[in-house]
Amino acid sequence: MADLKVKIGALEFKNPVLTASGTFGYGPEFEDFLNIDSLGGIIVKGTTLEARQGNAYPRMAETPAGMLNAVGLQNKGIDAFINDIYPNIKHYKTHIIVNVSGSKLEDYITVVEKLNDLEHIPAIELNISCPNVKQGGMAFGTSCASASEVTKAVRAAYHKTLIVKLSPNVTSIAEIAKAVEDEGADSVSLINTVLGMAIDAESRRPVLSTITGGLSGPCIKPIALRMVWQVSQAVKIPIIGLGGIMNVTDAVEFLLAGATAIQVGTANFIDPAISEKIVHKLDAYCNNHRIAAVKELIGGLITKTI
Amino acid sequence: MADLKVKIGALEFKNPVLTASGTFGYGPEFEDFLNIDSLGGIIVKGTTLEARQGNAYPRMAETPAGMLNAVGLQNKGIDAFINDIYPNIKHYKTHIIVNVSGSKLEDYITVVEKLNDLEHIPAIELNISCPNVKQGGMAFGTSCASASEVTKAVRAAYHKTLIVKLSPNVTSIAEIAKAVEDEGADSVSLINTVLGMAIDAESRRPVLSTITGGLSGPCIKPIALRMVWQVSQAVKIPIIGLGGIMNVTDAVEFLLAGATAIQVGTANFIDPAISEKIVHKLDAYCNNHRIAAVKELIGGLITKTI
Amino acid sequence: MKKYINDLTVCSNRRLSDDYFILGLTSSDGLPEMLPGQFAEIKVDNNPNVFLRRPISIHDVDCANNVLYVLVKIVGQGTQSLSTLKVNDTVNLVYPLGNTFNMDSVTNVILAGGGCGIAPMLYLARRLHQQHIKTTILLGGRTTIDILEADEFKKYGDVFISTDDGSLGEKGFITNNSIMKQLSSFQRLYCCGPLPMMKVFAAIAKQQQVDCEVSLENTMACGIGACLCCVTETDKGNKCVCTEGPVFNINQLKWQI
Amino acid sequence: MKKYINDLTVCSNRRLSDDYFILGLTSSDGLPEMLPGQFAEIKVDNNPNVFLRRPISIHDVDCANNVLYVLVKIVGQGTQSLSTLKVNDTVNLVYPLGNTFNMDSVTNVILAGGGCGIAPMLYLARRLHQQHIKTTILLGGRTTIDILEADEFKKYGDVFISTDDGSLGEKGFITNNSIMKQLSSFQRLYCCGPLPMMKVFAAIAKQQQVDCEVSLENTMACGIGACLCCVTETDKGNKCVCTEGPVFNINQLKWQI
Ligand SMILES: Cc1cc2nc3c(=O)[nH]c(=O)nc-3n(C[C@H](O)[C@H](O)[C@H](O)COP(=O)(O)OP(=O)(O)OC[C@H]3O[C@@H](n4cnc5c(N)ncnc54)[C@H](O)[C@@H]3O)c2cc1C
Ligand SMILES: Cc1cc2nc3c(=O)[nH]c(=O)nc-3n(C[C@H](O)[C@H](O)[C@H](O)COP(=O)(O)OP(=O)(O)OC[C@H]3O[C@@H](n4cnc5c(N)ncnc54)[C@H](O)[C@@H]3O)c2cc1C
Ligand SMILES: Cc1cc2nc3c(=O)[nH]c(=O)nc-3n(C[C@H](O)[C@H](O)[C@H](O)COP(=O)(O)O)c2cc1C
Ligand SMILES: Cc1cc2nc3c(=O)[nH]c(=O)nc-3n(C[C@H](O)[C@H](O)[C@H](O)COP(=O)(O)O)c2cc1C
Ligand code: FES
Ligand code: FES
Repeated sequence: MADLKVKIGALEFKNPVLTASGTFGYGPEFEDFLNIDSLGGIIVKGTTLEARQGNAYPRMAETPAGMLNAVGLQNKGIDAFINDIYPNIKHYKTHIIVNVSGSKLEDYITVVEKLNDLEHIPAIELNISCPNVKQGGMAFGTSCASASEVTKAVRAAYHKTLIVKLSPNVTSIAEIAKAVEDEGADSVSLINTVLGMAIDAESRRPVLSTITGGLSGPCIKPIALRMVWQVSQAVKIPIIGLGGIMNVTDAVEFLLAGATAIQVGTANFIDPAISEKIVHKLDAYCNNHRIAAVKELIGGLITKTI
Repeated sequence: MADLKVKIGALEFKNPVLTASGTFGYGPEFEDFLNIDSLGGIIVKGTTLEARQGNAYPRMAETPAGMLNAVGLQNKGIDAFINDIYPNIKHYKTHIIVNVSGSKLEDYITVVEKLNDLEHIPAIELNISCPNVKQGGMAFGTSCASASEVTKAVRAAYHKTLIVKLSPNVTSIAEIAKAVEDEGADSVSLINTVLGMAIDAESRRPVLSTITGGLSGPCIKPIALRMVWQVSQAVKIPIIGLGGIMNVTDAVEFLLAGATAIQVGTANFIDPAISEKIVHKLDAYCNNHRIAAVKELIGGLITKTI
Repeated sequence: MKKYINDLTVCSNRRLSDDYFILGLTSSDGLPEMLPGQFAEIKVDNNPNVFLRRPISIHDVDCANNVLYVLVKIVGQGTQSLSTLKVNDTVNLVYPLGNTFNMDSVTNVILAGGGCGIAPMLYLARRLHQQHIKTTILLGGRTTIDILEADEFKKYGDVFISTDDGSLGEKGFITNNSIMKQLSSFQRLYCCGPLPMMKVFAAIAKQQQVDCEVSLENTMACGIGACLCCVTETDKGNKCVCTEGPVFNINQLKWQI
Repeated sequence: MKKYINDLTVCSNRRLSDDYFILGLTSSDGLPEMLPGQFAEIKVDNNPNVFLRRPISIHDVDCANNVLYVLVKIVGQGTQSLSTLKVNDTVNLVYPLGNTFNMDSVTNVILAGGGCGIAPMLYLARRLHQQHIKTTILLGGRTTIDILEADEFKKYGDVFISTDDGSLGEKGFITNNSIMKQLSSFQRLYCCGPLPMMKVFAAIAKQQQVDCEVSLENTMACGIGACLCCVTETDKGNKCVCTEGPVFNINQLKWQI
């Protein structure tokens, strides 16, 4: 057994394998397929102040080695989360992290204030990068000024571990990461989905009701890896890497590029047991490569020529 | 036979199928596989003022539904193009367009001035979006100010059709397109490659000598389609769309999204005869859908709900 | 109901016509309990153009021989790839998924399926028959080869047939079949097929005050309630077709009928 | 030489060991002329993890029976998929690509191949033999199963063998085989295999002033000189291995030897 533990800010994870927001429900959806407690953590569906119905159907398009979604943050709102969902998942022996989304700064604040009190929620992931909502969402994450502003306000209001989730739809993700770090984020997670579009050439219509949507899956892995690498050169806070991770090899690549932990997203749809498998195979990878602690892999990319 | 003709500025193309710079050599490489004259046009390898050796090997990594390259504009320079290559390809009965690359503004100008005089080169594609060179390249294409500056200067120096090739590695490609249009570009082509990265988890090294490289192929198609759509809402000049086009269906999608012509890139590596096939199948698509002229497809996306 | 990810073995692949085939799938470990209307998310291997699983209904279950049948229409790359599976090939399923048809408090029902829409109906007919509920079946399609499994359905009740071209049964749309004149004599209409067809059935049922359940085929990414891509609008807001459906009573749906 | 894109038919798939197999490919339209050292870009179908073609050397050509052979080592997804091809399957090739070995102005040569590096050597040996050039063959590998096609090579000349573990032939590295003591008696050394091995051969050949040609296996995207991904540094700058190689004289290369 290799030592798989990693730390994000003050928070220790039993292993670096988390599940990505919006791809793992709240956990119970996957109980038949794996042992939730084996995971490093789960990040639940994007949660907003008020309940949201999300976008109209159709919300999904398959693409080469990936998919587009336009769910648009359908969720029951923070109060329903606290009252109806949280009681059923707080027994998990893994870190439950709430992905906090919103369209107004005040909404973010109200939501995170409510989360301060939840004993079994040790961290939030601040989603300033959702491409699928008309207002707010990604707009917060595409300029340094607005990313700073929302991070600063949330940092003041939230007392536990603050992870800020970044949008890849920017000229320089490293600059945004730096801005967010400067305002006190404990960690950045990246990447959210890449803005994309699908067209049905027969009907000559967009496939999604929203015309554009968020691209995820292995197709975006090279982009995500590059961004993790760029951000790791720019910030000192730990990075959580995601985007197209399908197996342990992909996970290791993100660690080498500079991620302290990783998230499994779209892969959960193809194999609902994959996240636990990655935990076990990460252990095997470490053993095969004589690595005593997974920490040694973090940022371990060898860039010197031989 | 449908009418496949399209116009970019004053220039008429016999059909909207061009080949993308850096993926089709200068044409002769493909003569065994197809009839070059059947194409709407060919865009030759990125050409710089001086000869360039490009980046060190390895320059290629396969990725899910795509590839990364880090060629870095290896080419013999504009004079060698004019003296050694041009004489051998100027007989093609299709439009030969030179992709002009550079790291300094003055270099661009010198190159395009030389191209003014070449009778059989009716247009240039100004590459302000190459991610694989240390200086210049993509940097020109990632801010409105620098994109404007280089377009303005080249527009003043070049007297024929000017196409500016845009980088997808930006927060708002529509803004850059608008800036370039305002400076007199006749057309924009998009997208160049998306900056990405590949890591070999076994050796723990980057696969490319340059660590990061340009992502192309079907994996980027949803991104490219979205950008063509966004730019088509923002500018009036014709758009040339590319990124992951593998077959006629993909080509039609780009036309529907707002492209007047398309380019076939990485697909040439998988099937060196594909660009001519797309020409023929585009005709078939039009006939099957009772479309008399391919022009009717341009921007023909139906976004109203039924 | 517990869900499983299992590798099943192909034990038969019967081609019904150019467009339709029935796969028999078995497992030496036995099969879990499955209900009519439920579906499986099937993994398509070896096709670079297919990334997501494909949702396919449970067509029938042969408990004695431990075989699960799926009836599939070839419409694109995924179903095309499944059609080439050979006996002894392995195929991975996440199943059983979704809810089931309501079989409670009825004694006399009618099942209507257009084309591939009959897929979930055979297992439903079998279970209704087992429960001694009088079952009538209405099959429809463009032409003869779209009328699938009529002989199988005859084991469980009277079968009525419509084809658009009149090549089998009555000529005309399934929704105009003569049996529909007696719709009010049935306590429930179960219906699956193309959306426009289901809406016509739903409209007629509503008008004649016959209880009506439809099975929806929204596009899905996960099939297990995790992605929220497959929603349909209901009286209680957006609901996932994969977990709260695929079967819905038309009273729940916001259809303009 | 004209290049083709052709669908060829698999007429044999012979497994040499866990790692190696030889495919026989044929076409009813006949095969084009091919030269030793040339290669084909083979399309791998049905594997979602393979996007690009795979470059594979012409291993041998049986003109009488119209069969082209390729010898492949399974190293990843692409070669794994090719290994599962069955007789009568179709496989698409872009070929013949690249240059050839220089067979001019020699009467006595030696061929050295490590592991799968012998792939292009059999056809070379056959052609040298046809031209009455005395041919000696040196094969090397880790252990017995890495020594491939020794019996075939014996048809064309004396065969020397080294294995790292001594299980076949001499024990030790191929570059230390006793025949290497006589290297200067040969006019040319042709060599293919892992890069470090080729560099050792090249260094010895250079030192002993024996002409030496090596066949490189740079990663390729197109195989036809269009992408400029496969370059190697030469005395005349970066050259494409796919069009100006894969065979290079070591004097052209910028190897530090
Ligand atoms: C609950 C449910 C049960 C179904 N039962 C059956 C059945 O028993 N037999 C049968 O033949 N078909 C059934 N379908 C439809 C079947 O899932 C699609 O025909 C199949 O996914 C198409 O895949 P493809 O790759 O062949 O075609 P594609 O080329 O991918 O698409 C062709 C059509 O199928 C639709 N489609 C594509 N992917 C999906 C997806 N992931 N989910 C839903 N629809 C999709 C597309 O919107 C398009 O209209 C069912 C669908 C659902 C949701
Ligand atoms: C001119 C030439 C001739 C060759 N002849 C033979 C031969 O006769 N028999 C044989 O077994 N092998 C030969 N090879 C090597 C063969 O191409 C690779 O082993 C094969 O591409 C690996 O594919 P994969 O999917 O199985 O492995 P992957 O998992 O893709 O990669 C495994 C290894 O192969 C290399 N590789 C991957 N893709 C390519 C590519 N497109 N081009 C070159 N290398 C690649 C990778 O860098 C990696 O080291 C030749 C290569 C070249 C360039
Ligand atoms: C269906 C779907 C819903 C998602 N919902 C959310 C969300 O609510 N909040 C969020 O921050 N990210 C959301 N994401 C983005 C993922 O968390 C992740 O950032 C992205 O999918 C890239 O990772 P992947 O390629 O591994 O899926 C969603 C992604 C998908 C596919
Ligand atoms: C190997 C390679 C070399 C390229 N060289 C150039 C170049 O010299 N100039 C340029 O503008 N674009 C270059 N490109 C980008 C392509 O022209 C095209 O914009 C990109 O590959 C996206 O299209 P695709 O997905 O169809 O390949 C190159 C792409 C590849 C794959
Ligand atoms: S398909 Fe994912 S929630 Fe229904
Ligand atoms: S592989 Fe493309 S130039 Fe050699």
